[in-house]
Amino acid sequence: MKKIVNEPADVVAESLRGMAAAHPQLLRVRTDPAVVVRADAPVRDRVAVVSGGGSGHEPLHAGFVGKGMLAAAVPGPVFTSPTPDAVQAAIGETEAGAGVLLVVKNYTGDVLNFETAAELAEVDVRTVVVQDDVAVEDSTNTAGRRGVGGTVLLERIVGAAAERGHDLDRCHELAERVGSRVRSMGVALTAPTVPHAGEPSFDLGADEMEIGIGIHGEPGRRRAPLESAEGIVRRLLDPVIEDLPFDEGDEVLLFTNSMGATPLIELYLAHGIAERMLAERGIRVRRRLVGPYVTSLEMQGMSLTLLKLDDELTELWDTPVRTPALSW
Amino acid sequence: MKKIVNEPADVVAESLRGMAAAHPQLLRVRTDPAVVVRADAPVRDRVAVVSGGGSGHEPLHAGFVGKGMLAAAVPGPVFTSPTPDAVQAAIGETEAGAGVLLVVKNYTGDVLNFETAAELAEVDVRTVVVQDDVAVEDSTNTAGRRGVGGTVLLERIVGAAAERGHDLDRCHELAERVGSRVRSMGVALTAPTVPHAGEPSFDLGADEMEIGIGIHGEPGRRRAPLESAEGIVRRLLDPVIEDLPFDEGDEVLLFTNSMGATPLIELYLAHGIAERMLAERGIRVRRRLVGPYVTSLEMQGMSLTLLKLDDELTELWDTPVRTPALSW
Amino acid sequence: MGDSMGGCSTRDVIAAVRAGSEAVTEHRDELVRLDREIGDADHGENMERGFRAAVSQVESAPSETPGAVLKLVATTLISSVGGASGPLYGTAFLRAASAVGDVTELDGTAVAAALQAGMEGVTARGKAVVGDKTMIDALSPAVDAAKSAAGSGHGPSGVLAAAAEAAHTGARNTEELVARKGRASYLGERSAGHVDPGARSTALLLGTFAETTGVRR
Amino acid sequence: MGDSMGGCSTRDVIAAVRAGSEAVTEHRDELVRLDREIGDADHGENMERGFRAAVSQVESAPSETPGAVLKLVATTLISSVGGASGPLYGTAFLRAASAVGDVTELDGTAVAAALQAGMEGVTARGKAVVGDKTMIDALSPAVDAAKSAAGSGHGPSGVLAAAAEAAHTGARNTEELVARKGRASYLGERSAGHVDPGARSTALLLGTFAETTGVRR
Ligand SMILES: Nc1ncnc2c1ncn2[C@@H]1O[C@H](COP(=O)(O)OP(=O)(O)O)[C@@H](O)[C@H]1O
Ligand SMILES: Nc1ncnc2c1ncn2[C@@H]1O[C@H](COP(=O)(O)OP(=O)(O)O)[C@@H](O)[C@H]1O
Ligand SMILES: [Mg+2]
Ligand SMILES: [Mg+2]
Ligand SMILES: [Mg+2]
Ligand SMILES: [Mg+2]
Repeated sequence: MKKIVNEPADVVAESLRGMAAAHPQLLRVRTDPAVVVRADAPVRDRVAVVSGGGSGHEPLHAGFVGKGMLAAAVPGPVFTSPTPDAVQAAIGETEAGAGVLLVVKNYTGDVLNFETAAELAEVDVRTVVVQDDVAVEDSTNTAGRRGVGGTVLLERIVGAAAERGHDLDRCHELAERVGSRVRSMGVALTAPTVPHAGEPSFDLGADEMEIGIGIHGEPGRRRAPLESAEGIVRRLLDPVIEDLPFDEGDEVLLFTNSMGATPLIELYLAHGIAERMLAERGIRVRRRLVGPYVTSLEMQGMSLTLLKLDDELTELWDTPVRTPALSW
Repeated sequence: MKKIVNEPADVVAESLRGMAAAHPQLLRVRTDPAVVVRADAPVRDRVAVVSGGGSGHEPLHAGFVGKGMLAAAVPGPVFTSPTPDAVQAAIGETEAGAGVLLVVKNYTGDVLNFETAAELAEVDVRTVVVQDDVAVEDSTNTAGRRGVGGTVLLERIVGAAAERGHDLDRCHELAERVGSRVRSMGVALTAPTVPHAGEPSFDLGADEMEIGIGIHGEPGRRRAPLESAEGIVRRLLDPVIEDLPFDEGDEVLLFTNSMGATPLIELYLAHGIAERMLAERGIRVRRRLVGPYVTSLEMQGMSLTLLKLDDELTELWDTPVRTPALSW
Repeated sequence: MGDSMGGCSTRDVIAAVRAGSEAVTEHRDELVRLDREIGDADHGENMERGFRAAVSQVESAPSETPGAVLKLVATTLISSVGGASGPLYGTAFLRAASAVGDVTELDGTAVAAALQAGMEGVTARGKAVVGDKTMIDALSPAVDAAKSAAGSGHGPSGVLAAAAEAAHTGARNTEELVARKGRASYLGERSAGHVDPGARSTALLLGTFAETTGVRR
Repeated sequence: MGDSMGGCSTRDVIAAVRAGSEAVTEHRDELVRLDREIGDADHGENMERGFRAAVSQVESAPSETPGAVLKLVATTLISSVGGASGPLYGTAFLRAASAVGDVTELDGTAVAAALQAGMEGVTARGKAVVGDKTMIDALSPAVDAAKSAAGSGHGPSGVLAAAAEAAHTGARNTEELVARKGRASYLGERSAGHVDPGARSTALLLGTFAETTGVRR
């Protein structure tokens, strides 16, 4: 296992210590349970948007803590949902009279743990469950669609709404709206290695790729021979477009995401192809995000996310944000 | 070779196309020769800070084009310096009456090609050669120290000075000052694969690391058994500190850089260790930068860079910047 | 496996928890490997972390009744495991604790009732049914076996032995199933051919509880 | 290799450039591999790109003299190769072009003078001396051999043949050297044991030029 770590069991705690040292102006880190909180939290009369989940997806979620995005993030162990008391601690640190919106990615563990925290909370708490992964085709015979890339877009837009002073109802409505208009799909070229497991989460041949992967090193729905960038982008984009569906004339935000080890040079290349394919279908890309934002440790691969914009979503997207990973 | 690419020969051009599509507000891309230019260039009466070099180090340099940093970047083929006419084109697109400062990393190819462009330019051109890599111990019997992580810090600070309206003399003096106060060292856990070569640039055992690597897949000065994060950070930090040297009481900027595939979770962990070790020596970290900013394709590994700050450098660092990769 | 009509004391329950912790530590890598095949490679890590924490809680805070021990285990699992298994096992122990009330000794019927309550807790939270390839596929036959053993007059160790045996069979039978709950469900048909990690850990724990109870008598 | 006293025409020079391009394309992977060992794995790619461009320039714009061809090759290499080898080979061809002036045929002495001027150009830009493990280690003995062949009355093909042979030996001898210039110098002692890619490409080009010139006579 090739990693820059000390004890595998200490990875998350040590990483958070480094994060606290790196961004003293933006955030503070509480330990035991681990919670990353906006430096100026609680922010009076503002809805606190709180998210979290297993670690290993950095910068998601802690890298999005700050002005215009998350009030707090709750990092669990690597690929393992945090516990309810950690979520409760995040609620306690950020609730400031306007309630809390929990952003939960749809995994059994995350849903159960956040649900428990919400039940136990004595303040006004709403939950939105992100489930944008079109790779999960059959929601009845599965745990339902996973929350993946769409999570970042939702956190940004709802965080902007909270910053602006919108109330919990409005923030929750916006969150549901983003959730209903966002779709993603991902591919892996290599598998990630969980520090405590010490070996790659799946075995992939030198000329193979895994299509429809999640972000936890779960194998995808099927394996296929490695293709050119054109082929890969098409395999991701087509099912995303057809699912909502996105139609000619729609205005969208295109998010081209690296799963970790796929470098920017490849990611921009893929992004360019996706822009061209969308243009060919008459779908208008109005905003974009390109980078490693929802990762799976050192996995090579990428995902594409499309969000159907409307004026309000676009306008909120553009408002100032100041976090370690997103800033404008 | 596991990459999201089409034809290896087209990687840079296709990647730039995607970059142009991704950041229409910040930059525009000229092709043949390839040059990435600030959207609002030329900026009247401002020194144009121009850099460039082989591709494969993204976001360096094109990701740093924008307000408060580079006027233009000249991306060569992967790991190959751009040609003089490309540099001349960048000069032509950005020179606006106040001259041009070329930021060149110290590699024979870069130096020769930028030198030729500077000779041929009919405007006022100065050059600063970045050579911050302490892994190259012997500068007489080598091509001299390489330019690595320090380049980003220099580009940011000189870009800030240019944005503020400082003249070419002053910008050049600042560049030399940063160059004289910045030191770096890097380690690789895996080798990168150059698209046109198709196989890893060096072979590294499962339990080995390569110490003192550059950013082009050149092997390092020596190979050693893989160590814990503590050990790795110490092996990078000690030679950096001792080289300048950085002393007790010094105020520094600490830049913890991923070589590409080392994920943020590990990078923050290493950053935290470096902060602690610096504190133990009484060296005061006043600013930090943590992320994949000077990469070597999909290489796993990291580098540490220290810049000895003074009030002016700190103040310039803090001024607004708006580029694809750095923004505040 | 021998049987005994002796009740199960607070001390016995504590011993079982300790043995359970040792068992999941010992089988950590196996559970990680199973979860690596069809999940995210953390089930062994999660179980080890949770049961270590439970043992340390149980050993530091003296509990007066079996129910109190079970409750402490429940809250510790909930606050230290995370993932899907944390709330599910946590709820199972919590419901089991409620089911046994504050008696100081559990007889066979009480143990069977505790198992049944635990399973109902898992079902309430996780909504899985038999055949979904989850811990329910170990727990459900275990509950049936426990009830019938208790019905025919067995004491705690007999009830647990019957439950464990049924759980082992149930876990082994998950191999051929296609998952419909939890992470493995994303794999669709590809989830078949692998034993479910949660079912395996359920069988492992029940087996250990049975052994400890049997041995101590 | 046969010799001939026939001069080297513009057409001969163009043919040599074309053959040089074919040779670096054919040996592209070998040059990449050599550069992978002690450099950054691009020398074959760089040379292939540069000489392809040179051929296409030379074929599209009719040049009147050998010097004009060499100059066009020079500027094309400079504007299409990049890296260290682009400006170095570019300067070599530029200086060679100046050295031959506007004569329409090159004799043996002119060829030797062109090589010498080319080498001086590389030295002026790159500051490498013999023994630094660079293309100079092929070029320098090649120039010496060329001068002495020209001195003993050989024509272009004889001069080039002598130069090529010396360059091959020089290139092979770089294997044992520790690099002191270029990327390989960062490796220190570890650079020994590998042939320098630039020295290899120099020998390859000279060998090809000699063959083409020899064959065409
Ligand atoms: N809805 C559910 N109902 C019952 N058991 C479940 C459910 N979802 C998952 N499980 C069990 O949890 C186990 C996985 O636990 P673990 O790996 O610790 O958590 P996670 O899946 O969050 O990584 C599965 O093997 C399965 O037995
Ligand atoms: N200073 C120098 N003088 C002469 N030749 C040099 C010098 N530096 C490098 N070279 C030659 O250039 C070759 C490498 O060329 P190439 O790989 O194309 O460029 P780069 O090193 O920029 O990747 C080396 O093998 C060496 O022969
Ligand atoms: Mg998990
Ligand atoms: Mg190169
Ligand atoms: Mg798991
Ligand atoms: Mg090279």
